[in-house]
Amino acid sequence: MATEEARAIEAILMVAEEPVEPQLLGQLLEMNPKKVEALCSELAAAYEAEESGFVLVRVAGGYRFQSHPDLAPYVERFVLEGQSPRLSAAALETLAIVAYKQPVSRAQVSAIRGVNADAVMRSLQVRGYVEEVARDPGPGQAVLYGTSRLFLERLGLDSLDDLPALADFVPGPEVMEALEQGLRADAE
Amino acid sequence: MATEEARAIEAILMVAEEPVEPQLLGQLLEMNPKKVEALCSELAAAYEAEESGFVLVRVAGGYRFQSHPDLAPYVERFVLEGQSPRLSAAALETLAIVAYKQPVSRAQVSAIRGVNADAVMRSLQVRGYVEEVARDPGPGQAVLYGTSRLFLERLGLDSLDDLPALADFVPGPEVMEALEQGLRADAE
Amino acid sequence: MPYEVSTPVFEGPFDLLLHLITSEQVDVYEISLTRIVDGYLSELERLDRFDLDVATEFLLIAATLIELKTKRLLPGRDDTDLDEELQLYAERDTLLARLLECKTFKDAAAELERLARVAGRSFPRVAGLEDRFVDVAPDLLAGVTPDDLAKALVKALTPKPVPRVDLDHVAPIRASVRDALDELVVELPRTGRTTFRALTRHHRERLEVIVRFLAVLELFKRGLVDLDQASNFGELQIAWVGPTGSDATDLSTADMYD
Repeated sequence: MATEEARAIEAILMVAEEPVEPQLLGQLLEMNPKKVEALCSELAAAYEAEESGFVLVRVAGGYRFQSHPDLAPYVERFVLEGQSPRLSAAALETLAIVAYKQPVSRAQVSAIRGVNADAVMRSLQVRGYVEEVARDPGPGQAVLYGTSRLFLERLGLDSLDDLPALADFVPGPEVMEALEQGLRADAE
Repeated sequence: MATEEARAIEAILMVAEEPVEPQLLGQLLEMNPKKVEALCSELAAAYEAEESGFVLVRVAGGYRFQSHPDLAPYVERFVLEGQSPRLSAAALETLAIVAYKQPVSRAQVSAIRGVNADAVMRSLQVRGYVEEVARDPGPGQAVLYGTSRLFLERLGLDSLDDLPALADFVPGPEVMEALEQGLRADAE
Repeated sequence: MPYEVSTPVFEGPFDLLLHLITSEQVDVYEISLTRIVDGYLSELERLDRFDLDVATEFLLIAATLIELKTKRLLPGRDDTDLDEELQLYAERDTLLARLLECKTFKDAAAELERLARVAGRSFPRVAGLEDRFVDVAPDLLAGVTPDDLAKALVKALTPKPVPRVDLDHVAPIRASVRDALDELVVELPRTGRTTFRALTRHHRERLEVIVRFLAVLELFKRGLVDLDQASNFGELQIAWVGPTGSDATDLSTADMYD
């Protein structure tokens, strides 16, 4: 019953972190975006008919899976009780880079961290700790990010000038070791 | 047809970033974790029967949505990056030793491989497959390593108990004989 | 990087030994220890791109194999020291046990690889929280201080450790074979004819004797010395046949041991 195309749309939307535009889906599946839209409508109707716990919605120009609004009370409980309430080490590092290097683009953050930071950046943005502050005047006009007022509030800072000076934080022995090893390996 | 509980599970898994343990789902839904497991199995079977483009799997101790393996070609095109590079033979062997012998020290791993395993261990640690789990109580207090939750996720295993039994890989009699013959010290 | 762990050659000494013994070209019942030792020695020659700690392990096993081979060449055992023989068997059994362990994990690794490949075809959903639930979420910055932030930045800016092989533990024997060669090309032309026993009389460590032995083999291979063993158990006679005036002796390719 399920067509290959419909299944592929389900698969892609399942792993996507942001709404996926029908144009992109069409490109990936080598089919007309109009056809993609029709298929997505069919899928959405099918989930509705099956009384699924999720919905397929069109939002911000693209499609995505979301939890069904009916089930918000459960999701809220999950958010409150289930999520680990601490910022991950990766998120904290990313936040630190934005705080000290702002305004900074996602690409710059990724370059510093050595791994793609898009997902972490997005979650920091959703949390309201990081926000768009400008556009790079250069070609490409990359979005530049900075920390928000909420960020200052949560950290009890009056302004960014109150961020601790980095000189005070001499790297610990394990960092020194890592640095040394990096140097030694380079030297050989 | 769909029960409130099954729908709630679908909704929660839709917003989760990591596998969600049945205990937590049980707590949120005020039901027995065993019942949660049964419901999740039913849901997984239903997606399978409908030939969905996604699957509900149990991995690293919890449940999560994933794209259907059949549709990897489409999803790979969409994800582009993100696929972690393949592990070298040396890394895989080292990982196997850690997986089966954990908690294990670097020195023990090196002894088994017959080569210094420090560099490989470090790279496995940087990739997040291996982590420090304890300290040897003996003198020297060597750091002991084990596999991480990410390791389970990447292998699609629910827990370490799901690792194939090591006994299955012990060489058969013909290999033993070959090895013995090869090292025979008797005069011919 | 000084040394690429995943070279196309053998990952380690057990790897090589396993390959030599179980390689399909070798009939199980016709396995010749000689061929295994030869395989070992030729692999040692290729070690120029390897690191010394790897080479050391190769040498140790090669030495054990050479011992085994020597034993096998003996006509009888009546006059053999029983302790020595028992020790040899113990060494052989240890080698066997380690080989079995190595093979076991090799096969287990192949299965893990298969599992990872299968699992890798399925991608997880990691979309996370929908915007409408964000206000409900607890404040993730609770308990995070500005100092934590500064520390996190220092950590983020620290270069990730570059994988490298740690050679520190082999430092004391780091240049032994090379050194032994250097010593021998000075010592041998002067003495002309000597015995292996005499060459190693000052060396107590087993490993030192082994590297000297390998150095002698290296010189033999280059035609710089002649070896002669008059009888079983006889002294290994070493005669320098290379050019005299040691400075002229070119050992540049012996850098393989560095």
